[in-house]
Amino acid sequence: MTNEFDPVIIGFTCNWCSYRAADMAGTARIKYPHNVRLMRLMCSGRLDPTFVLKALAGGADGVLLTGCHPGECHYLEQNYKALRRVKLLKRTIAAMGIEPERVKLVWASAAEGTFLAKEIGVFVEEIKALGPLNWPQRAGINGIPVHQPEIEEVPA
Amino acid sequence: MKYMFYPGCSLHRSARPYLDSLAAIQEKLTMELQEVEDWNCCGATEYMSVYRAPAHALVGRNLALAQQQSNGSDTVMAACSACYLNLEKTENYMRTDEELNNKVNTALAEGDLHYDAGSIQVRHLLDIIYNDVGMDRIKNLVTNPLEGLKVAAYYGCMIVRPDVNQRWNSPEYPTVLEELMEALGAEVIDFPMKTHCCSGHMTQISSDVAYELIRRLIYGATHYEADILVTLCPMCQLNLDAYQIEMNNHFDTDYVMPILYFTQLMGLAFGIEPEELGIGREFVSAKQALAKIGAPVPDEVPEKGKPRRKKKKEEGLPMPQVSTRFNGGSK
Amino acid sequence: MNTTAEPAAPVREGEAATAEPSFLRWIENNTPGDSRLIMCIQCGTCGGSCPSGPDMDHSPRQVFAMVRAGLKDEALSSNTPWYCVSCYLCTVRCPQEVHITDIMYTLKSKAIEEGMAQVDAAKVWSETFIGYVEEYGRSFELGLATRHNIRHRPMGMTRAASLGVGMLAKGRIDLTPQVIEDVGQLRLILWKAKELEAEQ
Amino acid sequence: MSENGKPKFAMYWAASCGGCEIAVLNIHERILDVDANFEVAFWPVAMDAKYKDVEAMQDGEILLTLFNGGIRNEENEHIAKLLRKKSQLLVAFGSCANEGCIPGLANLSPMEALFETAYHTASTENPEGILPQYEYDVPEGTITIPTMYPVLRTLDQVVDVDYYIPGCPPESHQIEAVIDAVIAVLKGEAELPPKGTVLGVGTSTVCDECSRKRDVKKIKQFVRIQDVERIDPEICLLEQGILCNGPATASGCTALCPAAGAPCAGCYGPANGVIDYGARMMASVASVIDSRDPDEIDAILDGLVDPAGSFYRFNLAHSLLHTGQASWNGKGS
Amino acid sequence: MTGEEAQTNGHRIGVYVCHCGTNIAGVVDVEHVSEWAKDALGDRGVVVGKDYKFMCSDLGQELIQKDIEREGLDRVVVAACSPHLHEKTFRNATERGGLNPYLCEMASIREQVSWVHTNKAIATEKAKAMISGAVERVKEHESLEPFRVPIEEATLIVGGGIAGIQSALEIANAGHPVYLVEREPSIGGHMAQFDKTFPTLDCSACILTPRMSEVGVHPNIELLTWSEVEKVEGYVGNFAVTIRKKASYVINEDCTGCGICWQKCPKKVIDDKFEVGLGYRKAIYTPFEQAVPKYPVIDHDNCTYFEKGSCKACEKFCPTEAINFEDEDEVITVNVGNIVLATGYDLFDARRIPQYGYGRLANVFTSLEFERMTNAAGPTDGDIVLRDGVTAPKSVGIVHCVGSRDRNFNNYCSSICCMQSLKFAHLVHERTGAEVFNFYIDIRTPAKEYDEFYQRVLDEGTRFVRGRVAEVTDAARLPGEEGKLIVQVEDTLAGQQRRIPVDMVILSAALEPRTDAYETAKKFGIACSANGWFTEKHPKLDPVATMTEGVFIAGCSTGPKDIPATVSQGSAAAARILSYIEMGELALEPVRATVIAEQCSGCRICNDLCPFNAISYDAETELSEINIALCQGCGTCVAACPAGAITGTGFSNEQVLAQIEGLLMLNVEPQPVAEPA
Repeated sequence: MTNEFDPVIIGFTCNWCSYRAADMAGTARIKYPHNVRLMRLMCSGRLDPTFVLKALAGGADGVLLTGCHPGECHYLEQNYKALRRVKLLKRTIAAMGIEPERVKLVWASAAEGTFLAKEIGVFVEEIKALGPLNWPQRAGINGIPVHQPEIEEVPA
Repeated sequence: MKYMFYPGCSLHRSARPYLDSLAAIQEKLTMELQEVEDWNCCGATEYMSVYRAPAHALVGRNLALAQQQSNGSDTVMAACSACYLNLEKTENYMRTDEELNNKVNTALAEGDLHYDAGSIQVRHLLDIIYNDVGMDRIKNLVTNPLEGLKVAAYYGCMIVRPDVNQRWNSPEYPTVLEELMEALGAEVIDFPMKTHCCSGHMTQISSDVAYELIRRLIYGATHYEADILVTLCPMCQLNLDAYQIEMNNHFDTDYVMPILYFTQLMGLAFGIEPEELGIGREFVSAKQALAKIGAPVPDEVPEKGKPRRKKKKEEGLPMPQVSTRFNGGSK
Repeated sequence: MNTTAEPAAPVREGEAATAEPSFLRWIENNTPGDSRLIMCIQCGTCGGSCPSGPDMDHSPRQVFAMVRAGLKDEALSSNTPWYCVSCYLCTVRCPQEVHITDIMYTLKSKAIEEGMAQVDAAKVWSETFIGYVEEYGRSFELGLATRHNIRHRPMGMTRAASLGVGMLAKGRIDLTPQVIEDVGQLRLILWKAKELEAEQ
Repeated sequence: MSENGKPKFAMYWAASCGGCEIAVLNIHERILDVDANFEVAFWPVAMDAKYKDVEAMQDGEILLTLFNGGIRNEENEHIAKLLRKKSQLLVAFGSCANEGCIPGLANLSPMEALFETAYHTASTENPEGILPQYEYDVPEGTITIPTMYPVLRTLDQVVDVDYYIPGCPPESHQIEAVIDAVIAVLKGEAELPPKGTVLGVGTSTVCDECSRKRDVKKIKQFVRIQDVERIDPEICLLEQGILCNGPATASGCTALCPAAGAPCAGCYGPANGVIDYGARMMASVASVIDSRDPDEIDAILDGLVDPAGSFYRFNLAHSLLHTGQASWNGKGS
Repeated sequence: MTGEEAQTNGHRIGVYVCHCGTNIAGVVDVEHVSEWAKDALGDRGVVVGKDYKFMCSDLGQELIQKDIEREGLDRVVVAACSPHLHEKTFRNATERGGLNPYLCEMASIREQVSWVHTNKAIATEKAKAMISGAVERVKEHESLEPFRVPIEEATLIVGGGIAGIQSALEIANAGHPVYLVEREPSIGGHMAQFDKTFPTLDCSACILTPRMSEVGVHPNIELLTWSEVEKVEGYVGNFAVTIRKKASYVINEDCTGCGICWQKCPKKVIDDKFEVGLGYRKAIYTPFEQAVPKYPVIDHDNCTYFEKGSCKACEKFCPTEAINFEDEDEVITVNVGNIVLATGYDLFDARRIPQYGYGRLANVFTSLEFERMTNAAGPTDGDIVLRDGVTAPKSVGIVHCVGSRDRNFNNYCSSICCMQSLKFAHLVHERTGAEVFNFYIDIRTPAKEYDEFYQRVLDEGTRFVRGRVAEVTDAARLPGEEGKLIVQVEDTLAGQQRRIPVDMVILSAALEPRTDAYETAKKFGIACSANGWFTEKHPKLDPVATMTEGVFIAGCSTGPKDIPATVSQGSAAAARILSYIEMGELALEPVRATVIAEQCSGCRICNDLCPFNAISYDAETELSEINIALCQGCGTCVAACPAGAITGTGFSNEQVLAQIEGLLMLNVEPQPVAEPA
């Protein structure tokens, strides 16, 4: 274990643009930091704030949300809904004391592998500057486990 | 309507007629102007040629003073093109370039000043007259319409270009000044060189270049049969007026094209006395041209040699359907 | 865009990292906003539009090609930026939205810094102008014209003098300079700005 | 079973306001059915009882415990564990035990800030600035009070819970229905629902019971109810720009608040199967904002002045994040 | 349940790690990863962990098949390349093994791991995390069946240009009914306006009109000209399309197309459509001689009778009493299985570049004006003349890239202008002998016989000036320039600013999306790119399909293209549709959303969220419903439902949340936490 903070970031991609951008970055052998673990949704419109909160609460230091550029959504306009949700979500987590910069929305078309790789690099640096979030460890404060309730045997 | 006013160096000197005529019509237009106190030079096109950040700090001081003195208006009005553009550009770059904003404000802090980018709006006199005063009110003020006077409306460059805040309807073929001149009763010619260069500071650097640029404009206005070329920039007026004789000497030509400020023509149309408007301070006398609208004709009238334009045939293919007003160059 | 995250930028395999910031990069960084210089497609709209184009050593397009080719000395010693009249026709017409006029200013200041400014008249005019601004806070036309004309005579001394007399007669020139009240404040600001610029 | 053959019943009050207790009493004469079918073994609000009496009981001796309130201190936790041990059926009763409720909102702030507000603000007369101490020496010896925890937890974050009855407080008709169901089970007329079932709620959300007229939603601005000149009595409040949590809140309350012109605050908690209540509200409300322009969207969202408080008013302690960051950074928020 | 069963839920999962030769194995320690999967993930249900050189090979696929049979696997995870490459392959392998294909999940450890990272240890750890996520996710997968819809035989084609004509003929010739809708009075589109086509210089009308007539008489084609689509309902296989047939005031059944009406009509109107303002037509007209159909229409806004209440010259002279001034719009609905949108392009309005002088300088023409001028049937009978109608130009400047490749207007290349400008140069040479200057930035001639044509035009003596024209002006600087149009340009190859006086300037204006392209796209439930062109399902591999099943696009509506490419797309769209008609029914991906009725509160949050109109509200039951045939599976409504009452197959909450959990289970070392105060 090194002392340098090595963040864990969950990235959401849409099936049509940003996942393909990630494919393209791979095909072009463009190197980017390893910290982002990407997963696929059909559309950024599928993005439920629950997913972001789940990732943050589960140990991610940041969440990268990606989708087709405005006007280029394969489902016509659903990425605008993602945009609105992310804006509201960021306000809410900010009110809860979490740096809203830990959640970032990036538009990347299927052709923008290089751009996506660059944005991943930028985001990793931004998260490194913010430092670890470590929600599960912190939530275990004062020996009170919050997420794994200590369940006592119940008589039958 | 209240505005802060940044006159700039020229209006107090070589462009006195501009300032005088503005002062003469200001009240009729219900414009209340509050001069920015202790303003300094905008740097023209010179400061920026030698220094980068300091050029913006120079302008930044004016913006900071304006913000400080702001009293009921966040608009700074400039009448000189270079002043207008420099103020607008610095404002814009401070708003969009964080690094520059920091530099300028760090420098301003040395003089206990600060400018919050975005807090001042920079606008040109013509913009304010056209949009805030409005053509309707202007038309109502006209008592001596400029009927029969053929006017070439000339903008020069820096008002409509680069137009960082998209205030004008076209960077190439604006029509605002034409509309204003028509409202005054003048006949406006279609002057394709309306936004071409007056030669700027080239008069001081290369007279060959300068005379050629001046010649193009004077030749153009003459060719299109204008009686008078109307301008809204001190530099344009100076170059086209004061250097017109030198240009004629240089090329052995005999153009006579009087150059007046639009505010001077507004004053005449509003019935204000020519002297009050600084008319007579121009090098190329406007007297003969103004005689067309009833001003006294001077004793000596230089001959005006101008080629006549061929008339278009009546028959032929229909022209593309074009509204008389172009709707801007870009989306 | 600020390039804050340089180290994290992706590197293509086999691509050598640039050793030091190139001249192109310098020009870009020292032009306010996004100059878009790298986007030039060499179409010539600038050179075609330029009112003083015929008098330039190179069209702006060629100067950009030099900058991109790293031909710093050639670019800085060209008379092109000095013949720029700041009419911005090139800027608004450029199909790639390159901030051409702004880049011309950057080139001029760099040429002065490096002692390579070729058009002495232009350089001296700018410097004389600046001198008055820094002395009085405002420009001083009479002084400017006189001082400049002693060294450079774009129109010849006699003609310039007669023009000056004409200006006086028309009441369009002052014999004494106007001085702003707090010229000290202005100088503090300008010196600081120069200091900041020198740091870079 | 007690001596009289009636099964034992308990009710306890942890970090909560006491409204739930009143709600139980609010069922009027039906409370007699409880008495008729149960022996009340432990109910500190209603009768005298000692913890040691409970500790002395056999494990599982109590048939049914209604536990209201969240777990905020050592004592709450101790009794929760104790009652768990002694009860066959432990029910999280009311919003606090279910999801933290208003006491759970304190999870947004560190303890220092809570004490500061409670003891040092205008609403408290405390000229000497006295703060409670966990241990205090008096001539008779050292007295202690229970240690306060940095965050509030819900009952099921501390012990295993059999059933849930949400609401702040649970509606009387729902309590009656649950009591009827339990009595039916006692009489052998019905079977217990599967463990983990949420009782006393509908299958859908508040809109299902709401009498207001609903249309396609397009929100151009949010307004706070106090700033609205006239609320249309017929139309959906959300369509009038008033943030109403009804769409995301479990039904069962008969939509009393919207009927009275007040937006649903969300006290019945999330609908069945929902993992994070606030996320549901955020996702749905943001989806129907009528703008594609980032700046305009921001301007519209500016109308939602307290997003965390609005979306997590009742559910914060049971949400995915559970707390605000400040509560464990120890800094004021 | 034991603790272990609680984790595995009794699952038996096989994890297969692909080497992809050295593509993955060179960076990820694949043996270690497969061992790890079996050992470390055993308590999470993994019973098989294997690595293989090429999982996508037959042998690799057989490995999965056999393990499903032998080891009783109920879920499969393949850690290999991107699912966009081989998801189908491994789903099929899973199916052949006897499992539902949707019980297979892929982890992309090539595109997202081995190809983008270099550190072996880090890449191996990340591969594990990706597999961990996939394992957790696959447990939540459900068996799914593709969704099947029957296909209505008839096809709707919107736009009667060459693309629409081509599509219509292909489908109709195969024996299937076609409705062809065109908003002008005749089909033919832009191609009917052209004179010659590059590079072969075929006469445009000569090759187009036979196709037009074929459409006109085809028994399987119902031609609906002077008509527009108003509304589209339904989904692939079963669209109901509402079409407005505009009143033409002519009874087509009685009209013989004799032309007496327009000869007698007293009202002359500038024809700004077909003749692009360069010629005239009457108030009752067909756009051109060979119009299909032959029936004229009355231009209501310009007809003297409609303006003043009297005239009726056409009626008086019509030999067959085919004029009906009482005619009204008719609205019809047709049922079709598929739709082709071939709505073409608009020409860039050259007035938006004032420095080129179009609209102000008489002898500046647009490319389309020039096409009409050179057309023998055009307003000048094919004579190339100045605006005065008589003078032949002695010199002509042709300006490329007008409104194209310009960020102030359109940042794309209009692709046809170079060839078109070369064609113009040739025609000017051929017909007037004038000197021709072509002003270009780049000459783009990348197609069969195109560059050869460039060579030919060079050889003819056309003067090529490389430089984007700065301005076209009549502002003479010197007496010699007077009366001319001066093209000011930097000749970038000579490095000189030049002012070239010419008599005529032709602006090769950009091709732009139709001004109503966005509304059209919305009507048909498809997307437009940022520039406004219709968006393909895949720009390379599915260029004529859209994201909406059953709606196809062809020709310039998807972007500028030349005639060969347009015709190819018309045929391609037809071929796609014919295969659908042939299949009779269509299997659609089962990624769909459904409303759980008992949880729906009828709050109507979701009602306006679906761009495909799949969500409706039943006022009776007060519930929202999803038409799964219309649903495209984006999941926006699933995410938006405040009650959690909408579920989405393939990307359910459970699947996504499980994957997040799985990805985070292998969180690299926990970070030190500041002790709380």
